[in-house]
Amino acid sequence: MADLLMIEAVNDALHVELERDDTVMVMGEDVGRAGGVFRATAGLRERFGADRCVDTPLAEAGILGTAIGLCMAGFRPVTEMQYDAFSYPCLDQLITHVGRYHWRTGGGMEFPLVVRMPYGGGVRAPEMHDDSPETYYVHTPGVKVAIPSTPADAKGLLAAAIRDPDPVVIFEPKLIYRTERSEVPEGDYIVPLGKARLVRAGDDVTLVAYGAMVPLCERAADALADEASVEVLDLRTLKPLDEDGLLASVAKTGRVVIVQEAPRTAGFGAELAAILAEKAMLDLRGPVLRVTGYDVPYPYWKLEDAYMPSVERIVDAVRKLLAF
Amino acid sequence: MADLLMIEAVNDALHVELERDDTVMVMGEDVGRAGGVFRATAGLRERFGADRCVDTPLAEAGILGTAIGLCMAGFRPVTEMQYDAFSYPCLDQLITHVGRYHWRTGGGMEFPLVVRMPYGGGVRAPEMHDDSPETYYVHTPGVKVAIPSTPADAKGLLAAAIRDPDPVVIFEPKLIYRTERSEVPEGDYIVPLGKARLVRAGDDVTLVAYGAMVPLCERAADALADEASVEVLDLRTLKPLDEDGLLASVAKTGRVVIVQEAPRTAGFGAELAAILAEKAMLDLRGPVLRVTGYDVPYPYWKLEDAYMPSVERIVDAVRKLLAF
Amino acid sequence: MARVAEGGHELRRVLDEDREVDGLGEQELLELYRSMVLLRTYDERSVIYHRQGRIGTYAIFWNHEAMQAGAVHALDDEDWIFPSYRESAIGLLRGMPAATVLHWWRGHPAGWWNPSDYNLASICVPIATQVPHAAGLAWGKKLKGERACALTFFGDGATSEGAFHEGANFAGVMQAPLILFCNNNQWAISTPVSAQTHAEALVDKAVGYGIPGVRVDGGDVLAVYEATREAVERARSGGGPTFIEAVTYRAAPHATADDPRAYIDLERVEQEKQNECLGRYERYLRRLGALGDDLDKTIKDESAELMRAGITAAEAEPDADVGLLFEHAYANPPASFQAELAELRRILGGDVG
Amino acid sequence: MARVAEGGHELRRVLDEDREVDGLGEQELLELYRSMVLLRTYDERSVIYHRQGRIGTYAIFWNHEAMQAGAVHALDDEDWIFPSYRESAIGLLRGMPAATVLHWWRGHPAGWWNPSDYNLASICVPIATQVPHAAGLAWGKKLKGERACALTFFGDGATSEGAFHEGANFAGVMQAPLILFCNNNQWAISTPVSAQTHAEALVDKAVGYGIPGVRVDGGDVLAVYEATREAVERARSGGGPTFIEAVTYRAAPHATADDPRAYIDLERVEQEKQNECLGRYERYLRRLGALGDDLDKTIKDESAELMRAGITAAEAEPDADVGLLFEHAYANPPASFQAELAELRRILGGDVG
Ligand SMILES: Cc1ncc(C[n+]2csc(CCOP(=O)(O)OP(=O)(O)O)c2C)c(N)n1
Ligand SMILES: Cc1ncc(C[n+]2csc(CCOP(=O)(O)OP(=O)(O)O)c2C)c(N)n1
Ligand SMILES: [Mg+2]
Ligand SMILES: [Mg+2]
Repeated sequence: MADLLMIEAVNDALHVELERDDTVMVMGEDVGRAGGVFRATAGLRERFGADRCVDTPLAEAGILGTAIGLCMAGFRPVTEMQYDAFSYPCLDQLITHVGRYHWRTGGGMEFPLVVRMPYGGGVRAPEMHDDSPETYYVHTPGVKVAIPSTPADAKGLLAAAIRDPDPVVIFEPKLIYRTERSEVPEGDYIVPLGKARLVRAGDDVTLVAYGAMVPLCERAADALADEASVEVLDLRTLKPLDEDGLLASVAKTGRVVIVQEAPRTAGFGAELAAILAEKAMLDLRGPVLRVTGYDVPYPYWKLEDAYMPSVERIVDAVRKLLAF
Repeated sequence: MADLLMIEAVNDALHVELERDDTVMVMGEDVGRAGGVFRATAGLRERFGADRCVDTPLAEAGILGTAIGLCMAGFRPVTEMQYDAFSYPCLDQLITHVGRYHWRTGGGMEFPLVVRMPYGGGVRAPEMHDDSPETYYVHTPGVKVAIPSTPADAKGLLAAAIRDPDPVVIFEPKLIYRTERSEVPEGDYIVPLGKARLVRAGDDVTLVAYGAMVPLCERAADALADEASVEVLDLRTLKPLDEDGLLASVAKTGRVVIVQEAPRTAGFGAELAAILAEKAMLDLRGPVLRVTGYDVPYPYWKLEDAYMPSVERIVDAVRKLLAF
Repeated sequence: MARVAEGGHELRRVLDEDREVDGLGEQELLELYRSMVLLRTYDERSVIYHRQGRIGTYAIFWNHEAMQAGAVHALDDEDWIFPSYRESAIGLLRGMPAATVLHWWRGHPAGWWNPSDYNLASICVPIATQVPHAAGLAWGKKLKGERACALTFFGDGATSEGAFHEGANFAGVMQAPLILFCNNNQWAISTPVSAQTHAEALVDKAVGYGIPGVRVDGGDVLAVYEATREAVERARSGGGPTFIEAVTYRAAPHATADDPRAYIDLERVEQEKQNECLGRYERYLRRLGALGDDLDKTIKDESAELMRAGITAAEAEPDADVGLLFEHAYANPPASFQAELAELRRILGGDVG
Repeated sequence: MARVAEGGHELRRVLDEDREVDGLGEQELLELYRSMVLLRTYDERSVIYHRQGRIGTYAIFWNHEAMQAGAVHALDDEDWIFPSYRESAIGLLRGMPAATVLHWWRGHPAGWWNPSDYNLASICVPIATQVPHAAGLAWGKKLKGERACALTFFGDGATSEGAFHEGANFAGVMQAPLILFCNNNQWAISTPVSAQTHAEALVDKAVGYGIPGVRVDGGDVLAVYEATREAVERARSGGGPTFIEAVTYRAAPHATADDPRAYIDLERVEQEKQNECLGRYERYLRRLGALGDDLDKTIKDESAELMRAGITAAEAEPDADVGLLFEHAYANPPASFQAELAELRRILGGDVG
């Protein structure tokens, strides 16, 4: 076990996987010489060479598009999008090809590529450095989506993604890159895709979240300690979703608040609520509430605390439910 | 009143709006010389000239990006994406700029542009001509989204979109371009954004849909005539959503089936279900069911009837609800 | 002002100059002819099948056969091809059954293939998006130290897309062994090439990527072959990518759904038809004495037979099972698919009010 | 092989050749100097403000002032500017208060402005995406028969993006009055220009769009001015777009958050600092006799004062009201915003266990 920050755990996973399998390669803007703008890829170029940790031209569609071709040549490319909002140029390749190519070959060919990117707000950054774009990705057939909230999961989910035969998109919550520190298993370590994590057990209400919203939910649970027994569920993987884990928690508590940074309309929280509205009707003791970002552009940072889900908003939602 | 096909109604709206306001212009691939691959823009170039109905280079991001600049120069560009899946290259401009520029100017500048595109499946077309990408658009802050299901709405919503001060994306259900025919008011005609249409009233269950799923729901309602009194609600605008119309219908019937062609996960149907799970809990007499496309690539056409929501699947869902 | 690519805008030609191409014996010349006839037969039959309702909308490639056959013959089997929809039947030149291609146009999943079986990527419908794939594959081959190179076909319209630009630029930077083969048939559906670019010729785009460019007569199969072979040699010897602009004219509609009378000059089309690429090559071979009536008939009959067998096989294929909706979306699919498929089967099996 | 743009790759220069530029009198020369000093002062103060925690992460443009001032002085006020984040303070040259720019970097919505107030588009953070906007605006001005043209700034890295390509190509096709101004500072964060393109020079990209290109010394404000003025004249007279590659060197970190020691050659940086653009121009003006110590001090003091007043005004600005979260997302917002804002105000007003 090593005591690592989340960003160090990402870096560790990449070292282990590049060591383990020489078809794995890392590519993206500034991942090589600089070791990544967050230092997620630091040391890789020195250790594995410039061909396995490639500074690409500044072209996100080109990065993802060439990664498809590299898969065809037998590689497992781990691409980096430098920031959430700078991933949008790659959406065309993602939707038209990454999610469809395996299927288009009648299952004949695999596309074991990974897209990883720092995402989310709260970091006092200029415009376009704060988006939570998971909906665009999770709505796209043929790709899987994972979002860690702890250093250990950041390592284990990334390693699982790299070894998975399907394309996997990993969103890394940059807000907690350097605030979350915990024990991370050394060497070979996997967290299987598709299994939620019960962060803390409770009886009265379930907070469902992923990414940086998980520690926030824990803080909200603390704030509610005198009022309610709060369960916190970290989904870890949005697709495939651990529907059983979600339904089991709600069957127990009967009350649920879904927390998501992304804009509200058709965010992933809506999918969770829809699943509950279909499959947990008889368990629910109140409405399914969502605490989310608003349907507005992510604000300039002097206003971001008001935009982001907060302990106050979560507590308020829980109280509403308890009073229902 | 004129008796028009949906595609003719679109064409009519464009003629009227270009006539009415000489800052309105149409631009896209093959909209000029050919009059559009579906003939939506036929006759415009002859009537208004090549500068107001522009055959652009083959570049969707370029089309939407230059449209932003044209707005700054005082135009109201109506852009066409030739098909649903070919709109993906424009998503970057849409998300990073179209949805944010008005806000970024502190409300100082308006971007009254329109993106229109034929969308949806069932037309026996080769790959990539069948997508229902509305989630990508409706999740994006700062844009509005409308989807007509009748010729009159196709005209009225498009005209409203052109005159609206905000960017509006219109999805035109190509499956019914030439099957839906109805009376369309001549000349100046608007259907306001944000108002749902009660297609038929009923007491036992509400079918909620938009686009080509609306006539399908009507057929399902017919098939159920002996079993239930079915209400059919056509949303017409996804954003802004007529939440009151939706809630009123469900308050009456207590049962709801949402029908959407797009892949299930985080589709717009999820948003509707989430709204109901929050605001209609006490009205609901059963689970909220969704009949949707699956979370797989849109299939080759020999299989598309099995992929698309069908009368059978809707009827099955309604029966489940009635038996709940 | 040095505003053009090396070699200028002259079209490289072989047939009209009655030149011969080094290393092409009579055998190879006839193989090329066979390939062109095969493609032509596929194309003409497909238009008929479409009219008969036996296949769906179809993208016609009549008068593009010289580019397709000329380019592919310059490759070895290990080299990869990344086609657009315009080269849908290019697999025939790699031994793919005609039925497979016909299935693709019939909307039947039996039109799928595994690219590694033929070193042929899937048909790419969205314009230009295959260019970065080809660049990536070629770069990957170079990384692996393998000999293979890649060739991607795209149209004149495709050069306006960002995907073309990013792919070409990556190939240049990585010095990937790639041939960027531009089929300049002068139209993108109804949009003339003059509305796609202000450059005098598409080959000028090579300059901006720092790669060699060459312009050939796309109706001259030997010129195409020769130019591609040079590009392949450059690629294999570490010289990086080459941009080839093959100039021809779209003498048929864009696709079966298209009516070009609204936008095209029909006289020009007639002229181009007179000079179409298969006839030009046939006349050359006859002048050379390599082709006579008998051999010609044999070759054409073989192709016709292959198509007859192809459509028969295609139509004998059983309907696709609905299980295929879910089966290949993921190598390792979500558990939920099973229940969804079971429910769908139940509903399709039942009957309604 | 004609693989380069017209005029080759030579850098156009004025200062080192002690040339003069037609039509630039002492008055104009000093105006240019004032602009450069203002930009330099803004930049140097901003780095300090950042260290003091008074503004957020900041993209430094030290040694880019010659390009920015030279290009803007060649425009008229009616001409539009489309900046990247690297030209964040370019509004100062159009009379924008320093406080506005400082607000932008403070993450305060008072950093917003209405582009038509200054004929200056918003700061564009995503690389190259402003290029099509500029092409559209320029095309629109042409359609309206107005005299104005547009200029867009972007970096060397930006030329790899599809958005650059599509915007440049549109401008060529529409013959829009646009100046594509490439700030080639030879780095995109840590990526050298040699990893962005295999072309010998970025100006070669002009060839593929069929537009003129010119390469200038980006540290030479008069060369930049002169080249831009020629491009503006071409644009106004219907000659369409021009690509300008201004070559300089990023002698400072990419931004305050960046530590270039990991990737840059520090000796080269030192050399470039010795030859930085403001000092070069100052020496030229002194040689010319147009600038003496007193005037220089006055100009620098004025700029320093403007910055002092700017930061004071910025810091006196009240906090932004949360209503601004919702207020400008739409010109005509959804009804639901009101309830959401009311609820947010209620929660922010209350307090939590
Ligand atoms: C991204 C994208 N946009 C639009 C289309 C629709 N479309 C199909 S073919 C075509 C024209 C292509 O022209 P060109 O690249 O010259 O190839 P050609 O058809 O002439 O072979 C268009 C616009 C598409 N397939 N993909
Ligand atoms: C689409 C996009 N991708 C990535 C980034 C992150 N990023 C910010 S600046 C930069 C480098 C830009 O280099 P260049 O174009 O040369 O401009 P310079 O910073 O040198 O002025 C990158 C990659 C971005 N802002 N936008
Ligand atoms: Mg073409
Ligand atoms: Mg740079």
